[in-house]
Amino acid sequence: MFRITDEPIDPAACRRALEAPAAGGFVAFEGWVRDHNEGRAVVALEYEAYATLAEQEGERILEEARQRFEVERVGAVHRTGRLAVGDLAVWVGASAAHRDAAFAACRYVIDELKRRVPIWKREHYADGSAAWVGGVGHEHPAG
Amino acid sequence: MFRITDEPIDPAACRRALEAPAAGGFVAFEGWVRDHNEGRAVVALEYEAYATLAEQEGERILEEARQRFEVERVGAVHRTGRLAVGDLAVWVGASAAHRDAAFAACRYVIDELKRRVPIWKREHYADGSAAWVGGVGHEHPAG
Amino acid sequence: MEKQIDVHYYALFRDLRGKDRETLTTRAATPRALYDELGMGGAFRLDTRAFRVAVNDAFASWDAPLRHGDLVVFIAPTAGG
Amino acid sequence: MEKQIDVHYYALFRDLRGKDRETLTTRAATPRALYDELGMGGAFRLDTRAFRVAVNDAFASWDAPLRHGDLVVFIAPTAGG
Repeated sequence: MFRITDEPIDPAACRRALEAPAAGGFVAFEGWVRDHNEGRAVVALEYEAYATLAEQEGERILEEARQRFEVERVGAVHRTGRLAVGDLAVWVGASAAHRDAAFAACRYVIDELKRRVPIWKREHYADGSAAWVGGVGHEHPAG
Repeated sequence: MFRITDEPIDPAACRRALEAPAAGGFVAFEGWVRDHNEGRAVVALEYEAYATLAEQEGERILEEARQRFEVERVGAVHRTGRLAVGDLAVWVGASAAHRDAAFAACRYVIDELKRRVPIWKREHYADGSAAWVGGVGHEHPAG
Repeated sequence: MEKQIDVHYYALFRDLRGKDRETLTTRAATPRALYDELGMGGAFRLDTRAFRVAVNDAFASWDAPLRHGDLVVFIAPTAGG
Repeated sequence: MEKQIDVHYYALFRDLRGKDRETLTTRAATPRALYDELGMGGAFRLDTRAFRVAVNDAFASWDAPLRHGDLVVFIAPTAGG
């Protein structure tokens, strides 16, 4: 299941939802707020989602992973709101009979999620400024 | 840190040990006891380790991962003793600034661990028989 | 033909526009025309390789026909995870 | 020269040998010679591509010299994880 939430993500609960007796391998990816980006000190991140479309597109990605790889279960949760350094922003997991499929599915979901799901983040820097992350930035218009 | 234990593995505790402010990505692999192998119904697994050498070789693998990939932290724990279907047999985790390194390091450690670390498993089947898993089996000598 | 279109803004576009949402009375036939009409082209000239658009909560073509009552959302490059 | 060698058995080898460990008095100069002497070659002829050996808790060559008091462990193909 793909979920957008403004509450803290519980990785243990996410993991339990992917248990299956036929699964011998499980791979999880977690995105954590790190203290730097492109050489700048980051103190917080703010995530915003276009929730309706994000959940639809996220479900589509999970379904693609189920079709492409021999998995038992896949799931993902993305947090929104303001997060501090060390906080869990996104959780992706896949269980499968064999580890190849679990690794491949987990990687596929996080890569596609980052590319396609309408979620944005604004970085807050140690110097008090902030900027949306992506192809264009408020502070440095691409125009 | 690489650890062999005959107690249940706590994935939440393992994960906490890899937290680092500079880490933006975290990947974990878990090996679960699955209910089948090569077409046979499996009811339990029994893991046995040559603990002294296993811990040395495991530490060597973690150190190789730290050298090869841009990771913050890597760790692994392997369980020994008799495990039931669904139990956690091995946990491997890697945190890194970027997800590429976290995925690569986690994959490297589990692959090398399976190949090199002196741990063996015996499968117990639904029909009451059992066999060591590997290149040769007690029930079907390679001789 | 004149029609009413709801537009919701997220992230960068909300900052640029200074609001979450608005209902526009427009003759724009497509999302592309609506985007140009909003005059965001100065700082953020439409880059259809990087930007996407959704109509009624589904990804849509920049050249899809807009109908009275449609909901449009402009989607800047995403950065989840 | 006759010497005493400790041998510890794990997994498959413990089952084959019917014990965890033993101290052997032997003239075997190398782990390879010791393995042959134990007579496990019938069911499990030494396959040096698949089997490994440890001497004093470190991986060793099948042709390393054995010394009095050494600890030897034969390592069947592993299957952790």
